[in-house]
Amino acid sequence: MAFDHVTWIKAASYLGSGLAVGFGAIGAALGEGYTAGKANQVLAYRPRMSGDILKTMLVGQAVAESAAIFALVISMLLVFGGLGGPTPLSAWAYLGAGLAAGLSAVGSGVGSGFPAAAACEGIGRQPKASGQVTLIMLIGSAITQTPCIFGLVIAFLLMFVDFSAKPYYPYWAALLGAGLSTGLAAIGPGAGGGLVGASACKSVARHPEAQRPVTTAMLVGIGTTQSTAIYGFLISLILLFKSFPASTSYVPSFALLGAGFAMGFGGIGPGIGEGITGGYALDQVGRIPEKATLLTRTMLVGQAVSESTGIYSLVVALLLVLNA
Amino acid sequence: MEELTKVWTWSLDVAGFHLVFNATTIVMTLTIMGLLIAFGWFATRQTGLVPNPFQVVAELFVETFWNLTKDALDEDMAKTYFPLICSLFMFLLLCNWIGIFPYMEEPTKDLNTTLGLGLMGFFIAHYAGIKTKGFAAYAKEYFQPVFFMMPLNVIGELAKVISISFRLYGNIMGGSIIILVVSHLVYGLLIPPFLYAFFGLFVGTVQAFVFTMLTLVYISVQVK
Amino acid sequence: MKDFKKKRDTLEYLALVTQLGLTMAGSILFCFVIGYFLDKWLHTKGLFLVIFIVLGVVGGAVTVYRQITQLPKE
Amino acid sequence: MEFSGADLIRAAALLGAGLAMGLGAIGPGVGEGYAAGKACEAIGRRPEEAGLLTRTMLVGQAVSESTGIYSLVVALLLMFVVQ
Amino acid sequence: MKGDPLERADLSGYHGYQRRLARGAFTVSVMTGLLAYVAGYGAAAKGLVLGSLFSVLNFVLMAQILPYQLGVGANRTRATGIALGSLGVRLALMAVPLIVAARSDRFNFWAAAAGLFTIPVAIFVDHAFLQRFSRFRIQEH
Repeated sequence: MAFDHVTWIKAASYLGSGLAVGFGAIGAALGEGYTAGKANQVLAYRPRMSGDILKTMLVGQAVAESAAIFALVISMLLVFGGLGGPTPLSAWAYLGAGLAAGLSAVGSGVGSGFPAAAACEGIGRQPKASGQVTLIMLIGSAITQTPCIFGLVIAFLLMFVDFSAKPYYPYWAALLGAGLSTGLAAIGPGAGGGLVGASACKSVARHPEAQRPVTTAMLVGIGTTQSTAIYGFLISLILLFKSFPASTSYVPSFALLGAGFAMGFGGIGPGIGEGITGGYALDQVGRIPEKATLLTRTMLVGQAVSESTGIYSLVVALLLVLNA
Repeated sequence: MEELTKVWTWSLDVAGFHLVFNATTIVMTLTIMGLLIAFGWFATRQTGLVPNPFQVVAELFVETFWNLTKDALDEDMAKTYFPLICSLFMFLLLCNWIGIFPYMEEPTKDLNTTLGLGLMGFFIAHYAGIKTKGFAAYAKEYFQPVFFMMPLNVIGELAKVISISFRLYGNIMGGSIIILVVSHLVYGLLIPPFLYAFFGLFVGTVQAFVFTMLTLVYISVQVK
Repeated sequence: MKDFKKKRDTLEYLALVTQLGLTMAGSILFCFVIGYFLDKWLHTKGLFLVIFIVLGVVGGAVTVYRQITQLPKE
Repeated sequence: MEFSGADLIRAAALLGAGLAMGLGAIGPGVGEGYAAGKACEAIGRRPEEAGLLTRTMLVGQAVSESTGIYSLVVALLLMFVVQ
Repeated sequence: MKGDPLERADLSGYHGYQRRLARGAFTVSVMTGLLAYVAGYGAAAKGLVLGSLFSVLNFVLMAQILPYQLGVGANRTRATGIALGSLGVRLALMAVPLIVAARSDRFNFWAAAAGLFTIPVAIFVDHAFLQRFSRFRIQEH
């Protein structure tokens, strides 16, 4: 059975669109479900606070949902944007775009749920600090969206840069690998950034006067957490724009695909791990703000060591790309 | 991305070896050296109580890095190594900044430059160690805490060179890649200037400082 | 000036800490290259590669440990 | 596109290298992060023991790093030794 | 479930906040759209207003669903299921302006897509800047 390339491109863009919006919705829904669960717990012992808790939840979820909306925009563009291409290479580009947008929305969606839940809990505990807690929550979940924006940028590049003059082998793997690398590598940092933001909200609720050290430590913590997402983004850019010679075998194609998988999966673990570290460190910053410097330094050392596996993945991915 | 890999080279065959010279890097490095020498000449030409602008800038650099070196090393040791540290920073700063100007390329975008600077720091640090402690004490340190740690210690010292040079190279190269991609994206001239400014100035300054700082720290570790 | 000193301390700390992972990777890569060329030279299939990678890993770990213990205390 | 058996083996080895490193990095990353987090918590409780706790944290992380290093070794072997 | 806590709850502040935010965000986006229209970017203006209209609609729907979701939140699996369902419905709703804008020349697609982010941006601006000044602060209790 043989189809012409138009069929393949259509099929791939529909598949990519479904993956994008599906993954995006799942991530945001998991985050919202977690928030609802936490809010319900708080409501059980603070029924009077329901108005404030609902307000916090609403604000948190409306911001968290932007990850899903990014995925929706990509998905609609894939179906209705009138995209096409002269060669079957475009099919892989559109599939990669859908994967990048969808997978990266999972991490940010789940991650934004954590600060929202922690903020509900914190406001239930310390109603007077609601202004500070909401502000920290908003900053935390806004920065948590950064990996998702990386995915969006890669998806746009895959959709709108013209690759049609390139050889089919090994470019199909480069395009798919670019999508996978950014998409998968964004999951860990998204969720990890959420964990840091959640602990920051808890800390501010406990000690509203420690808002400044907590905000600084949170920004540092989320910043280092997102370094693996930046590695994934970098590998994607190299895969997209480095010129590969046309090949007559499968070897370079699978090397490029392997590079995408290596950096993509390799970014998940360090991202989550660094987020856990940052979370515990911020809990303690809120408890004893006068030791904030010591705690931030210990956090940085721990994060740097757990980042090393991410750097191994980056090295392996680079070697695979250069070998191709 | 093709623009990044395309470099202007001179190749030469000497005694059976095929030598390739990276012409862009050589020319840009020489330009920067010329600029720095000119700067030094202007700054010290007419020193006085009412300084000329060049002298103000030079005094700022000297004062900052004198304090820095004094903190890390002893006072008399600092006198020996301060000129190196200060000029290394000024050289790197100019290297990282020069990409802002059109038709100019950062020499630090070439791994050869950064690896050369890293090796320079390595040799100077070990020379300083041998000179202050004597060769026997220096060599003995490699067999601390137990004798079979020797290969590991050697690897550790060499790894420092690689990591320090790859770090500078990676940061400057990463900045260039992102600027190129964005230029591809917008097909225009609106955003790239800001990006040039950001990557060239901010990241360049931080990385130059970090490289200098690390070289200083490596020297101070060897000396102590 | 006080403020600059404080900022500089933070920057120095950050520089040293972000160097850790790179040191580990650099040491492994360095040993990997040595092992790779030894393998090519002696026509062994991956023996020296494995030995040198393990050496690089342990050496990197030792260096990282040293660097962390040498980090400036507050 | 024709392909030989050797080609297929090499291609599978390269893809396998990528997957080995990628999947192998998940566990150590999370584990080391957890260890560091617990260390931060303990330092918050007893800041005067920071040095001892940092050293213990590093030993624990070095042990959990070993699986990541195994993946790295396997990935490099797959890339450069399998022909 | 013994005694729905929401029945005893005071939700007037919540509804007030929601109404104030939705109205403010929509007014600002319509103003921006008018300015853009006068400046000659007709398609972009229409797209922006269309996008922000659906963003506000989505926000109102979400706000109406939330109290219900809070009630079932004790069971996390059910809460997640309901969140997924409501998110699916709302995403389908938000797809409408994008499809319309992609199919028709009278609406700019990118402006419509930007309009969908009206509410998150409004929330952020509201909390980061406006809450600092007492004139705009929400009346607490």
